[in-house]
Amino acid sequence: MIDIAFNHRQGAFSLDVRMQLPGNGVTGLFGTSGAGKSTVADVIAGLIRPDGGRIAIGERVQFDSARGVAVAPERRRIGYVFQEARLFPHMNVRTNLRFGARRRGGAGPGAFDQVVGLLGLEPLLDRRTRHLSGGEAQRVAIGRALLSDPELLIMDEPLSSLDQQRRDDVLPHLEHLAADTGIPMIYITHSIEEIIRLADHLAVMANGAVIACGPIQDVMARPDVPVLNDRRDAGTLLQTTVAGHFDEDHLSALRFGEHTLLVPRTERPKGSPLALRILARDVSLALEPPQRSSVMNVLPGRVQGIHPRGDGHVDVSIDTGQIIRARITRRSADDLSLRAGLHLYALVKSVAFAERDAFRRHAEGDH
Amino acid sequence: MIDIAFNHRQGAFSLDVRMQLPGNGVTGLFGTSGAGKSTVADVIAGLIRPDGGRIAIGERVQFDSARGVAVAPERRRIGYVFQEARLFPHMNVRTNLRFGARRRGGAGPGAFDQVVGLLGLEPLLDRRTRHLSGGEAQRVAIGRALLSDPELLIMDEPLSSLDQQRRDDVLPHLEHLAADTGIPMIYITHSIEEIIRLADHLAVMANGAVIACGPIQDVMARPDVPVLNDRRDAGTLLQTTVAGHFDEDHLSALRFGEHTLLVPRTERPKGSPLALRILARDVSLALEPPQRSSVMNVLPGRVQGIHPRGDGHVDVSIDTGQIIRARITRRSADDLSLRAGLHLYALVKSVAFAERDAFRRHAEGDH
Amino acid sequence: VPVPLTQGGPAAGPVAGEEILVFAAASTGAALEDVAAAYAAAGGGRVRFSLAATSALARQVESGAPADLFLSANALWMDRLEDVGLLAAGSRSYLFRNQLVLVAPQDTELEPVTVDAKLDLEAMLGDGRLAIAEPVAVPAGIYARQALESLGIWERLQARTAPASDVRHAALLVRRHEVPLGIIYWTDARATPGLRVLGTFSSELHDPVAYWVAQLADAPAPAAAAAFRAFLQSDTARTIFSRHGFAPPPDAYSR
Amino acid sequence: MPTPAETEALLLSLRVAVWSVLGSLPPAIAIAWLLARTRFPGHALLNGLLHLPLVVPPVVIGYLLLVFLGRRGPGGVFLENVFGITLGFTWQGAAVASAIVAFPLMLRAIRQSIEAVDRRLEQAARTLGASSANAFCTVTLPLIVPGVFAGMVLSFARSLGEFGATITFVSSIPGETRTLPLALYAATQVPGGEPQATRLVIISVALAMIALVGSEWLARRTRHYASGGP
Amino acid sequence: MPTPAETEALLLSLRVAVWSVLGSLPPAIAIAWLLARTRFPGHALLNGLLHLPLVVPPVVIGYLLLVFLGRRGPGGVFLENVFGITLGFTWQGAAVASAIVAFPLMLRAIRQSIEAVDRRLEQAARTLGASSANAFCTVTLPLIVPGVFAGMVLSFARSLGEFGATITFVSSIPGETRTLPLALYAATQVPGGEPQATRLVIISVALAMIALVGSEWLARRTRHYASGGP
Ligand SMILES: Nc1ncnc2c1ncn2[C@@H]1O[C@H](COP(=O)(O)OP(=O)(O)OP(=O)(O)O)[C@@H](O)[C@H]1O
Ligand SMILES: Nc1ncnc2c1ncn2[C@@H]1O[C@H](COP(=O)(O)OP(=O)(O)OP(=O)(O)O)[C@@H](O)[C@H]1O
Ligand SMILES: [Mg+2]
Ligand SMILES: [Mg+2]
Repeated sequence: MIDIAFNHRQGAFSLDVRMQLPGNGVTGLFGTSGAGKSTVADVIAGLIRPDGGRIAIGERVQFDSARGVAVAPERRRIGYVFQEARLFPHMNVRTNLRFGARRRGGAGPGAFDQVVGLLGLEPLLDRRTRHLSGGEAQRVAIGRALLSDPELLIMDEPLSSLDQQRRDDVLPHLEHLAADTGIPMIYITHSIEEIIRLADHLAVMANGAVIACGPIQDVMARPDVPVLNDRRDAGTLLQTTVAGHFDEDHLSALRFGEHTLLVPRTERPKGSPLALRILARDVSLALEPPQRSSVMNVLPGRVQGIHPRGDGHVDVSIDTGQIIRARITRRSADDLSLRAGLHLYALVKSVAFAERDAFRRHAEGDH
Repeated sequence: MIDIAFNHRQGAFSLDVRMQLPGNGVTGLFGTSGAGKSTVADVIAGLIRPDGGRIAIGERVQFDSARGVAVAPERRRIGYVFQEARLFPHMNVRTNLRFGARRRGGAGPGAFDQVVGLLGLEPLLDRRTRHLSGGEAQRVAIGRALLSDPELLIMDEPLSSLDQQRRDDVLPHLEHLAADTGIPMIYITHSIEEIIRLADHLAVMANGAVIACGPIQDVMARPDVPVLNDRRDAGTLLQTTVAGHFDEDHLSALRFGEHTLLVPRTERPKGSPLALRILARDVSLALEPPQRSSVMNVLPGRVQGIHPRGDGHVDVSIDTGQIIRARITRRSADDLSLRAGLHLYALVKSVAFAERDAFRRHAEGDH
Repeated sequence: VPVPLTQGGPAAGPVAGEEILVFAAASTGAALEDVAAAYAAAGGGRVRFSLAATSALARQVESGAPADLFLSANALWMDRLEDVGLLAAGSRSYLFRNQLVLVAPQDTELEPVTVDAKLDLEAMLGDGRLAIAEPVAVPAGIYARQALESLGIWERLQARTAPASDVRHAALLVRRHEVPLGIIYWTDARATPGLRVLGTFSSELHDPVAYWVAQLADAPAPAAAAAFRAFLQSDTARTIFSRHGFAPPPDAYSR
Repeated sequence: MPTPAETEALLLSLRVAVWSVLGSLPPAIAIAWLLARTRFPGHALLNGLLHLPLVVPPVVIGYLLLVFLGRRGPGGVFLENVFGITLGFTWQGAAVASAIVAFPLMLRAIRQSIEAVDRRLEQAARTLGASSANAFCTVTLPLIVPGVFAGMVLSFARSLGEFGATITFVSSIPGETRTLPLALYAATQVPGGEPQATRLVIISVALAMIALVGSEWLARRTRHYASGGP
Repeated sequence: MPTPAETEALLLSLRVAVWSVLGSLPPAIAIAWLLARTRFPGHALLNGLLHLPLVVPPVVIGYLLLVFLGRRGPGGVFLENVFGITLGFTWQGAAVASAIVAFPLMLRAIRQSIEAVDRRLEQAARTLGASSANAFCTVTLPLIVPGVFAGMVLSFARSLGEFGATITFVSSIPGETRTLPLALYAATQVPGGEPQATRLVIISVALAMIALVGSEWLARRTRHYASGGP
């Protein structure tokens, strides 16, 4: 359990932050530019001493203004990937990577090679850091924090300067890191995709305060968090089990309840649980199952609720055993005479899942 | 016409860049991290003097190693928004913004207020730049370059540290800027969305060389540019005309050829041209038109080509008068017995267009 | 007063082997080096000289400098050391003396003059200044001031002086034509190129320009020191000194 | 209370030091920029030469000044004929001597702070239409204000303590060139001058401490300002 | 060719300057860090005090050293009894005098370069497990190498030129404390010593130029290195 409660004033900006995060898994910290996310990270890492409050990670109290406790940053064992890479300009990439590892006695040679391979740092190892491109530098910074054997990892928009390909390379490692090592992670980002992909828990900040905090499904479902609901990538998470693979077609079958879904081939073995993200925008509705169509996933269900949105769209919640959300035009909703309780079919293209962030493992800490 | 041809070596990295860009509109410069994009920008701006080559913007030769020409950066009239904001730390935001305006005699008070309003800089004007958050700083940097009255604007990932909301605020201004002022713009980004939204022209870089350069439709359609085709947001652009609006439904009708498409309400007046982006992943195929479904856009057409991809998907080009691409699973393709010349229906949800970057104006320079 | 000795008896001639350190006014350095060479040639031990301003050396002696002999360019500092008991009793002697002269640059248009009450230095200076050593602190300056006071022209001339850091500096100012006239020691005037001596100040006009030598009470090598001190007063040494322009002490002080 | 002679020396020292600092500031900034931002043949040599005043004992510098800027020196003749300026035996000459002795200190401090300024800021300024010189004046210069202050303070302090070059070049004329260190020198030369010398040292130290503590305070304010405080 | 006496003075000057620089380096770095990175009451005062050797004429410093660290001074007696070190009239004493006179220069240079290091790098080091001291040694220190070099060169050059404090504190004993500037002084004090003086000036200047140009070269290499060259 990570317990954060502090207030702090810097210049004209004041923060009053209160949140409890689980002691494992990934917590996304989401908010607009200038909301105070980086400041929160600095406070947790011990780089900013807040005006007052208490910060505890598990049993360890890192800061408590009432009791005069303020653990030094180097003794907090918090890996911190900064918004700017902050590489040491007098060391080459290898020495930067080893900096934390050497001090924390963590990460053996195996770990080093693994991180280097994963982040594609091999060709950079003997380079000086100054002329690395923005993306290269950030990859090194991520590697450096990963290798410092932290008990909590804070990442402040670590991928914002990476291209899609590198992002896709790095993300799985971040996932594994959180799940396999049990190291809790606070992941600051502007990207809901990254949040969805990585986070179990979500905290949303605005104007120096936490306006929502909780398990990701709960927070994402809250109608009072504008920053999440205005997004076109709103959607729901389905808990499924891998039912089998069709190797020749590059497809896998997932089961949930009575239903089978065909999705692009996943690596997860048969029988393993898989969380699947379905974007509301990808779901069509039909009163009859389609004939001779390329759409392979047809899920019968009934309308649970209809949520009109301001822009001529409605979000329809379909109960198929688990809730799926469909975003369609109001005109379609009218044409189909949708109403609560109506039986219908939710249609989802398999290709809609061909996004690497559509799948999530079930981590221990999952809700 | 912007004519760029140079070779340059820095450390172990060498560039050999050759490209011709139109003298108006926006050219996207796309490429993986470390491809050399920022270096190209520095060379064009005159901050790096390449080993050899020639750079001309319109009539003006900025650099010509053969003739010993190398115009000083301040005389090139190139606005440059850097990857890092590079704000002047000893000036407040207002003075930063005015820096270029004062020197270039451009941008009157009206322009100043306009840029400030657009970028949401009003509350920051009297702030010092040091403690601006990453996003705030970058907005100021964009404003500063906009106000320096440039003849060519180079933006090096200007939005990568902005959140979605700010991005959406800033993007339209960048569009207008390019179209209304006729200032050509080179826009470096990792985001294909931003490219699609802004660029008329596209240059793709890899390993210090330009591997593709031309009008955006042409380049995006090329099968030999992996960096574009591996993306899940691959798609095509349709040239349409606004046929009418349905205000009560928040819908607009677009025509192209025989077809009508219903899309979320656009601001463009009836009769005006509109380029519409359709992602391959959003298109389903059916041999019969669907009945009683929420899908409102059903476009009859015939299969023009089938392009298998490595991942169990196929991209199907449908000739509906203009080409639409559909990405479906191979199994679906087999089930439907797709073959060139087959008549079928392409289905697209209206909601699929509810993305702000689905629409593009026709700018003068459009192809 | 017996000379305190820690080893050996009173030395009659050069004593070989032991090296001694002599603190000496910097202006006597060249002459002393020659004397030391002669001393060595006569079988004496090595002599090293620490050359600095008399004032600096005297203070160092006060703070326990490991010197054997002290050669002062004026009496004031010697008196002071004697007063505080730092000198070996009875070891102080008048070594040689010097003389003040009026000098001008070599190419001066001024004629040689007799330095007496009729001397019109102001006229000779024109709009230039008179270079002297610092008239309150530096011995050569003090003597020059005394001389001008004796001539009754100090009051008027005081504002026209260019007080230099030492005699060498005063000589330099003249030589570089910064000033038309200067008052310096004869030893400097005779050996400095580019100077012409216009007149000599009689020694009655000021305190004697006396150079004293004394052995220090705490001399590390008293026997060798005594030997060299004796050699300094030998005829050999006197010859060398006069070659460097130093005059022998008045008869009253001679051995 | 200082005696009139002490007050005279104090005010003179101040005047000489202030003019020495102000006079050497523009060339120091220009040369510091040259050394920090450009590379040319003889770069290291020029840098070496500019440090010589530090290495060569001040008396030698005074001597060289006398040779070049004295009445018969080529520079002295030039200044006299063209500008009617005489440096010999004047406080202006003392200021020149101090300035030269202190120059390397000012130069180093300014150069070092120029080197610490991120060139990318100058680049940004140039893309915004500022010439190289303008970028220097409007971006680099404000950012090095703390370094310039540091240089000025060093050079001011060194000027206050300057003795050898001054006395050699312009003598020790009361009211004109006898600054505090020169007055101090006179006091140390006679037996029993210690109390007088002590007084003068105390005056020097007090003056310097005021200047140093004040400048530190000022530098902190400026640094604060230059680095973006409110 | 230098005469044996000149060679002696040259080698002695070198020895004194090198030890003076090396000896003052650790305290200079420590105090520079203190002044650059911490705030405490008396900060400005300490800073002011440390600049005093610049302001007070060297002769006065030499005199104070004589009084405190001389053979009869309290510090001198202490050093003699406890460590068996004698500073009075030894080359070690000359090194101490030089070090004190040059200390403000070294301190300023190092402090300025510490202030130029981005504290965020130290923060990053601390989150990686480095204590404040370790972060300083492994991150800040390597980054300020150019500044430290600058400080060392300044201080070396100043030491080579040191005259007043040295001659006052440790006299001018050939082979022990008569460094180049002191030999130069001795030469200028005797009529006809000018050629000898000129030779000594040339030797001093040559030595200094070698040191300065060499250090510039070294500094450039280090700067290059510290800022990420290949
Ligand atoms: N030291 C400081 N003094 C004064 N104000 C500060 C300071 N540091 C940050 N701020 C202000 O505090 C607010 C929060 O900054 P912070 O960097 O935490 O935002 P953020 O949420 O990380 O934004 P972004 O996503 O753009 O990085 C901003 O308005 C910023 O200008
Ligand atoms: N001054 C330099 N010396 C040596 N190598 C350099 C220098 N500047 C850049 N490089 C190298 O040149 C390559 C191109 O760098 P550049 O910054 O142009 O890439 P980029 O395409 O902008 O990458 P990103 O998208 O990550 O910003 C990189 O491999 C970088 O390490
Ligand atoms: Mg931030
Ligand atoms: Mg780049």
